[in-house]
Amino acid sequence: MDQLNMGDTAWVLVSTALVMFMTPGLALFYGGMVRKKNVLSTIMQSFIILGVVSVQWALFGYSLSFAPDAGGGLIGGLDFLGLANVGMEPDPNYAATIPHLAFMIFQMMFAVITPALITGAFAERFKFKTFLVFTLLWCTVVYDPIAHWVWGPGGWIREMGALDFAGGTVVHISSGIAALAAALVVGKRRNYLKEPMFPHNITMTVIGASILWFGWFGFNAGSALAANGLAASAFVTTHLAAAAAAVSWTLVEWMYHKKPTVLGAASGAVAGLVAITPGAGFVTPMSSIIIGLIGGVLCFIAVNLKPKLGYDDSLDVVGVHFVGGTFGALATGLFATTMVNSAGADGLFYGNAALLGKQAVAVGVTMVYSFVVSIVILKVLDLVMGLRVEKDDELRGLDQTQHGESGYIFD
Amino acid sequence: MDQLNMGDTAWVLVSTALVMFMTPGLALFYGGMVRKKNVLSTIMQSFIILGVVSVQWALFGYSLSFAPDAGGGLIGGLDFLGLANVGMEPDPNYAATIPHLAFMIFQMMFAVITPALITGAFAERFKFKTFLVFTLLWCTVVYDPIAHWVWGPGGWIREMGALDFAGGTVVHISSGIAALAAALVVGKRRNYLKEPMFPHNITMTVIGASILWFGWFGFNAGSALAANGLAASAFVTTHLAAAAAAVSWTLVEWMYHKKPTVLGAASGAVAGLVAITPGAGFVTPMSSIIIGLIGGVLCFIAVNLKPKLGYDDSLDVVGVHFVGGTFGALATGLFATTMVNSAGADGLFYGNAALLGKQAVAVGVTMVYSFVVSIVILKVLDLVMGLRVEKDDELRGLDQTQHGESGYIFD
Amino acid sequence: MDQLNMGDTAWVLVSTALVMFMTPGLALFYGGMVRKKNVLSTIMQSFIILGVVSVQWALFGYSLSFAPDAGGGLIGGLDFLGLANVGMEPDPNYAATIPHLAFMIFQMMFAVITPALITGAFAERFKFKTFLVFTLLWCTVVYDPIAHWVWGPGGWIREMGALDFAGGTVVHISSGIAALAAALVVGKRRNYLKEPMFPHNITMTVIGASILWFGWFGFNAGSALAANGLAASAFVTTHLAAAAAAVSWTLVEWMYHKKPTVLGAASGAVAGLVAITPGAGFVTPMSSIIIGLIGGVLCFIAVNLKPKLGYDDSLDVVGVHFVGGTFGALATGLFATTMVNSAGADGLFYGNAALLGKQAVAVGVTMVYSFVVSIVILKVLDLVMGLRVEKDDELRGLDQTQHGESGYIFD
Amino acid sequence: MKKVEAIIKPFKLDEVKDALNEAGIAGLTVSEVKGYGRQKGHVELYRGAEYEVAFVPKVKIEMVVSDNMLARVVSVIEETAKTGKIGDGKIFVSTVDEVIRIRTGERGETAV
Amino acid sequence: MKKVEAIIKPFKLDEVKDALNEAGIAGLTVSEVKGYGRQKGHVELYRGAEYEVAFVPKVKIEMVVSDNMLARVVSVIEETAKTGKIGDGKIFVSTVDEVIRIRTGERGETAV
Amino acid sequence: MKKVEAIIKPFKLDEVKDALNEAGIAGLTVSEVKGYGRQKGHVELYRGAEYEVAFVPKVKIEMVVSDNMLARVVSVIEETAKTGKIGDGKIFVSTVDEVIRIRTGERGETAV
Ligand SMILES: Nc1ncnc2c1ncn2[C@@H]1O[C@H](COP(=O)(O)OP(=O)(O)O)[C@@H](O)[C@H]1O
Ligand SMILES: Nc1ncnc2c1ncn2[C@@H]1O[C@H](COP(=O)(O)OP(=O)(O)O)[C@@H](O)[C@H]1O
Ligand SMILES: Nc1ncnc2c1ncn2[C@@H]1O[C@H](COP(=O)(O)OP(=O)(O)O)[C@@H](O)[C@H]1O
Repeated sequence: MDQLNMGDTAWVLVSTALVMFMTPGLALFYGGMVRKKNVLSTIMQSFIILGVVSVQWALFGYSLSFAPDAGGGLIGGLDFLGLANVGMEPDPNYAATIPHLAFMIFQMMFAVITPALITGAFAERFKFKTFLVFTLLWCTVVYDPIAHWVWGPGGWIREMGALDFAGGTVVHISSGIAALAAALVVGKRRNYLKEPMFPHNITMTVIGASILWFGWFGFNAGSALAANGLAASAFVTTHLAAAAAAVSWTLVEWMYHKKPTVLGAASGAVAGLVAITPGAGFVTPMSSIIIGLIGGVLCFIAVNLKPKLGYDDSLDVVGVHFVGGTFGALATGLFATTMVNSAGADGLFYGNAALLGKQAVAVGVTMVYSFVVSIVILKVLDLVMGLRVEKDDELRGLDQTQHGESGYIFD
Repeated sequence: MDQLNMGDTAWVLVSTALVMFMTPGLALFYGGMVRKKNVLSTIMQSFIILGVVSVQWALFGYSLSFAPDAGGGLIGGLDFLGLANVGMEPDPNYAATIPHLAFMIFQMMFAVITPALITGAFAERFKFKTFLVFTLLWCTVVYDPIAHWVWGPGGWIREMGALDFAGGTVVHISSGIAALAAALVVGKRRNYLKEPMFPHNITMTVIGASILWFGWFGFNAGSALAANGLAASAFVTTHLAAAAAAVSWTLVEWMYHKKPTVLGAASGAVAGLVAITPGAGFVTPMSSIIIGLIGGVLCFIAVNLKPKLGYDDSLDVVGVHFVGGTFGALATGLFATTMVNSAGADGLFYGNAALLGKQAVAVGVTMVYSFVVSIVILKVLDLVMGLRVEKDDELRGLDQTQHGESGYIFD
Repeated sequence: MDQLNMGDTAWVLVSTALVMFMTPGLALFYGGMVRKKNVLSTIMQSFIILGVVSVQWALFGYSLSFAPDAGGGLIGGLDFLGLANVGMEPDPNYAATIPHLAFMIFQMMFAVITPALITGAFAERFKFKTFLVFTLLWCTVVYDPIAHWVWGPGGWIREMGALDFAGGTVVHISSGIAALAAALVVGKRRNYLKEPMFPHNITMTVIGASILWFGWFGFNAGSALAANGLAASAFVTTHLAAAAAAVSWTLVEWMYHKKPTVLGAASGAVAGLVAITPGAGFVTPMSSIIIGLIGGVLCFIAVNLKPKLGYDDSLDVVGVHFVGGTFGALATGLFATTMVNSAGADGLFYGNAALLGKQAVAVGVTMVYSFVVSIVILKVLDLVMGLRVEKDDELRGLDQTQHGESGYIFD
Repeated sequence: MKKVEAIIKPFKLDEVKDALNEAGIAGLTVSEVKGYGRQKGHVELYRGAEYEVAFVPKVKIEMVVSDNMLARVVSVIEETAKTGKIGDGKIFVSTVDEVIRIRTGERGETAV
Repeated sequence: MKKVEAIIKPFKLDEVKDALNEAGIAGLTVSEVKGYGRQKGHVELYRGAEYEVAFVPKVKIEMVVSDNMLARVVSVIEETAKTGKIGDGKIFVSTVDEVIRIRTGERGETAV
Repeated sequence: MKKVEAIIKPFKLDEVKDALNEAGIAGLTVSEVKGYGRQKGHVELYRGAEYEVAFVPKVKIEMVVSDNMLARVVSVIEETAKTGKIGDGKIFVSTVDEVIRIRTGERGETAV
C-alpha cells in the first residue's frame, strides 16, 4: 500500500507547482485592482509571503499542522520540526503513494496563499514591517491550528466528520473573516468612497485571475493526492464552477448595473473557484454548475453591499472568500454524495441532514476562532508597532514611500 | 485494457490545464494587438467564452460531439447529455487508460478555444450581446458537428481515414474560415487603412504568445492521451515547428520589410504551432522543422496580402489559423509516416498519395461547411439584433462604451 | 530496466514545458528592468533564442553534447545529428524510463535558456544581427562542449566525479562569466551611471521572476528524470532556497538601503534558485535554506559592488548567475550527502573534503573556458560585423531603431 | 505673432491637423490634457458605490502663427473640431513676443 | 480676459478643482507635468549606485477667466493649494486676446 | 516677467535643464508633447499596409523669468538644445502679468 506511484507523484508535484504559481497570480489579481501608486506594495505582500511563510512552514508550521496530534485534536506535535521525519518515502498517514516530502510541500503552498489572501483587505495603507509580523503570527496561531483541526491526523473537525476537500474552511473562511477583522481594525483608506479608487490595470487583474484559475486545478484536483478518477472529477467540478460563476456574476451585473464588466467576469470566476473548493471532490459536475451559478450571484451581492456595511475591505476578500467559502462549505453539506467519493459522505440532498450540521459547526468555529484571534493580534500590533503608514505616505502611495520604487516609468 | 493508468491520467489532466490556460493566453495575444481603448473588450470575449462554452459543453456540447453516433456519422447522440454516462472509469472508446471525465474535459478546452480564435477577426467593433449569441450558436451548429465528424466514434471523416492529430481541421480551419466570414459580414473598422491601428501593447502580445506556446504542449502532446513515446514525439514536433516558424517569419520579414519585429516573431511562433497541429503525432522531428519553416513564410505572406484582399480581419485569424491550418492538414498528407505512429498512415512522401486526397476532402468540407453556416448565422443575427456597436461607441472604444471600464488608469 | 514509465514520462514532459516557459519568463524579467525604449528589443533576444537554439539543438547541438563521446571526454560525436537514433524508446544511457526524445527535449530547454541569460549583460546596446551570430557560435563552441563535459556520457568532469544536479556550472557559471566577457568587450551604455536607468516596469519583472520560479521546479526537480522521492526532494530544496534568498536579499537591502524593494525580493528569489541548482538533488531541505540565505546575501553584495568594479552588466547577470552559480557549486561540495542521493557524494560537512576540490576544478575550468572563448568570439565579431548599434539608435532606443516597433502605445 | 491654443475632442485631432496642414500651418504641438467644463464627466459604479469622474480626456493643440494667418487658423479649427455637441472645446488666442527656431537661430515670423 | 496657470501638487487637484467650481469657474484644463525648482527631486539608489531624480510630479491647471474673476480665482487657488511646504507651486497670470467656444462660435467673455 | 516656452528633442532635456540650472534659473516645468512640423513623422509598415505616423515625441519646457534673465535663458536653450538637424524645435517668448508663489504668497519678480 505504501508503494510509491510515479503517476501520482508526478501529479502531486505538478499540482504543487500550480498552487505555488497561484500566489504570484494573486499578487497580479490584487495588484491590478489598486491604484497605480500602490501596485508594487500590493504585489510585494503576496510575493514576500511566498518567501517568509515557506520557511516558517519548513521550520515548524508543517509540524504544528500535520505532525501527530499533541492533544485534543487541537494542534500537531513537534515531530516534524525542521522537517525531521519527513522523507522521500510515502507515509500512509498522509498519502500512501507519494513521497512524504511531496505531501508536505503541496500543503506548504496552501499555507502560503492563505495569508496572502488577507492582504487584499488592508491594501493601500498597511505598514510593511507590521504586515510581516502579522503574517508570521497569524500563520502560527490561526492557520496552523485550523489546518490541524480539519486535515491533521486526529484533528477534531476531521474526526467529527465535516468535509473540506481542498480548503473551504482552512483557506477561504479563515482568511476571509480575518480580512474582515483587518478591515475593521485598520480602518478605511483616506477618502474612501469620496474619491474614486478604481483598479489601475484591469488587464493585470485578468492575468492574475487566469493564473489563479489555472493553478486552482492543482489546488482542488491535486487534493485527491493521486492521479485517479477522483482527481479528474474534482478537476471537472472546479472548472465548471468557475465557468458558471463567471457567467452568473457577469449576467447579474449586466442586469443590475447595465454593463457586464471584465472585472466582474474575473471576480466571478474566482468566486466560483472559492465556492467549489470545499466540495470539489464530493459533488457531481452538474451540482458544481449550480454551486458556481449561485456562488457568483452571492458574491456579487456581497461585494456590492460593502459600501453600505461601512468597512473598507479594499479588494473584497470578505465578499469573495468569506462569503464564497462559507457558501461552498454549506453547499457541500447539501450536494455531497458518496457516489462521487466513497470516502466522503452524503449531503442533505442525498438524504443525510447530519452533514450539513457538521459543516455548519466547522464553518462557525473556524469563523469565530479566526476572527477573534485576528482582532487580538491586530490590536496588539497596533499598540506595539502601529498598523498604518503615515497620512502623507498613504497619499503619495506606498510604492514610493515604503519601497522606494515606481511600478511603471513610462516617460 | 481499460485499466486506469496514473501516469497517463496525470499527463492528460496537466495537458487539460495547459490547454485551458491557452484561452487567457489568447486573450492577451489578441488584447495586446488592439488599440488601448479596446483592450478589455477583446480580452473579455475570450475570457467569457471560457465560462459560457464550458457550461454548454457539459450540458450538451460534449454529447453532440462525442456520444455514440446519432446517424450517418454526422452528429453525436444524446447519451452524454448533462454528462450522463461520463464517469471516473475509463471508456475505451475514447481513451483506455484515463477517466472518461478526463477525456471529456480535455476535449472541452478545445471547444472553448476554437470560438475564441474567431474573435480576433471582428475585434474592436462587435456588439457584446450579439457576440455571446453568435458563440453559442456557432459552437452548437458548427464546432460540435465538425468535432464529431473528425474525432467522434463513427464520425464520417474519421471513418474515411483523414488524419487530424490535434485539431487542424476541427479547430484551426473551422475557426479560421469562420473568421473570414465574420470579417466579411461585419465589415471593416472605421478608418481602417486610413489611420494607424497599431498594437497598443506588444509586450502583452508576447506574453500571450508565450502562454499559447506553453499550453500547446498540452494541446498537441496531450492529444496522445497517454504519457508515452508518441506524446514525447508530438511534444518535440510541436516545439520544433514553433521554433522554426518564429525564425522563418522573422527572417522573411527582415528581408522584405527591413526590420525583424517582435510581433513577427510571436506571430511566426503561433503560425508554426497551428501548422504542426494536425500532423504533430504523425510526422518526424525533421519534418516538423520543414513544416514550421514553410508555415511561417506562408502565414507571413497571407497576413501581408490582407490589405490587398480588402477585408478587415483585425487580428489576422484568417492569415494565421486558416492558412496555417490548411497548410498543416495538407502537409500531414505529405509528411505523415507510420514509423512515427502506426495508428496513422503514410503520406505522399512515404509512398501513399491517397492520404493527401483524404486530407484535401477533410479540409474542403470543413471549410465550406463552416464558412456557409457562419455566414448564415451572422446574417440572421445582423437582422435580429445587429452585429456592430454604434459609430460613436466604436470611436470612443468598446471598453468604455460596452463594459464601462478602462484597461489602464495610469495618471 | 529500460521499460517506459508513464509517471516518469508525464513528469519529464511537464518539466520540459515548465523549463520552456522559463525563457519567456526571463524575457519579462529582463524586459521590465530596461528602459521603456528597449523593452521589445530585450524581450526579442530571449524569444528568438527559443526559435534559433531549438533548431540548432535538434540539428547538431544535442549530438555535440550528448552523443557518445568523440574522444577525450571533450565533445560528443555525430551519432545524433538531425536527431538520428533519438527515438520514442528509452535509452538507458540517458534515462531508463522515459522516451529518449523526452530526454532530448528536456535538455533542449536548458540549451535555450543559457544563452538567453547572457543577453542581460549587453541589453540596451547590442546589434540584433550580431547577437544572432554570437548566440549560434556561443552555443556551439561553449555550451555544447561544457554540457558534454558535465553531463554527457564519458564527459571528463562527470568522470572526475564533480556534481552538478541541474546546471550550476553548465548553465549559470558558463553564462554568468560569458556575461562578464560581453559587458567588458561591448562596453558601457551611454551615460551609464550619469543618468538614471531605472527599470521601466517592475510589475513585468515580478511576473518574469514568478514564471522563472514556477518553471524552475521543472528545471531542478525534473532533473531527477523520474517522478520519485528524489524529484520531490529536489522540488523542496529548490523552493526553500528561493524562499530563503528572497527573504535574505530583502532584509539585507532593508538594513543597508533603508527600504525593502520589490525588485530586491524578485532578484533574491532568482539568486536563491541559481544557488540551489547544482545541489538541488544532493542536499537536505535544511541545507537548502542555508544555501538560499547565503546566496541571497552574496548576490546582493555582488550586484551592489558592480558600479565600483566599473563594468556595465546591464541586468546583473554576473552578480546573480555567476556569483550565485559559483557559490552553489561550491556549496554542493560542502552540503551534499549520500543520505539524500546515493548516486551523489558526501560533501565536506559530511566528512569528504575531496568533493569540494572536484567542484572547484569544475567551476574553475568552466569559468576560464567560457570566459576566454566568449572574449574571442566577441572580439572577432566586433571586427567583422560590429557589436553595438549607432549612438543615435542607442539614444532613441532599440525598439524603434532595430525593430521598428514600440512596446506600448498608450495615448 | 499669435499663439493659438485649442482644446478639442481627442478623436478630432487627425482631422484638425490635416485641415491646418492644408491651410498652410508650418508646425504645431499637441498634448494630452483632461478637461472640466459644462460637459460633465460621468458617474461610474464600482463595487457597489458610485463615483463621479470629473475630468474628460481632451487634446490641446498649440501653435504660434503670424498675425495674418490668425483668422484663417481659427476658422479652420472652428469648422473641423465642431460636432455641435457639448464639450467641443475652446480656442484661446494670445500674443507672442518672440519666436526662435533653435536649429537656425531665425527669429520672428520666419521662425514660425 | 486672463489666463491663469497654476502648477500645484498632484494630490491637491481635487480640492482645488472643487473650490474653483464653487467659486463659479466655468471650465478648466489640467495636464500632468514634471517640475524642477527649490523642492529638489530625490536621490534613488539603484543596483549600488545613486542617481538624482531631478523632477517632481506636478499638475498644471490652466483656465481662462474674465478680468473681474481674476482676483477671486487666484486667491482660491492660493488658499486651497497651499500646504506651506516647499514645492507648493506657482501661479502665472497672462493676458488673452480672444476666446472662442467651438460648439457655438461665441467669442469673448461669454465664451469663457 | 516673461514666459519662455521651448519645444525640444526629448533626449536633450537633461542637458538643457543642467545648463539652465547653471545659468541661475530658479524653476521650470516640463511636459511631454507631440510635435508636428518640418520634421516629418515616419512611415510604419503594419500587417502589409503603410501608415504615416505624423507626430514626433517632443518635450516642452516652460519657465517664467524676470525680464533681465530673458536673453540669457534664450541663448542657453538655443545653444544646448541645438543639434543642427531638422526638428530641433522652437522657443516662444511671451509676457506674463503676474507671478505668485503659492507657499509664501510672494508676488512678482521675487516669486519667480
Ligand atoms: N475657461 C476655460 N479655461 C480653460 N479651459 C476651458 C475653459 N472652459 C472650457 N475649457 C476646456 O474646454 C473643454 C470643453 O468645455 P465645455 O464647457 O465642457 O464644453 P463646450 O466647449 O461645449 O462649452 C473643457 O473640458 C475644458 O478642457
Ligand atoms: N520660474 C518658474 N517657471 C516655471 N515653473 C516654475 C518656476 N518656478 C517654479 N516652477 C514650478 O513650480 C514648482 C514648485 O516650485 P519650487 O521652487 O519647487 O517650490 P515653491 O513653489 O515652494 O517655491 C516647480 O516644481 C515647477 O514646476
Ligand atoms: N508654429 C509652431 N507652433 C507650435 N509648435 C511648433 C511650431 N513650429 C514648430 N513647432 C514645434 O517644434 C517642433 C520642431 O519643428 P520642426 O518644424 O519639425 O523643425 P525645426 O524646429 O528644425 O524647424 C515641432 O515638432 C513642433 O512641436
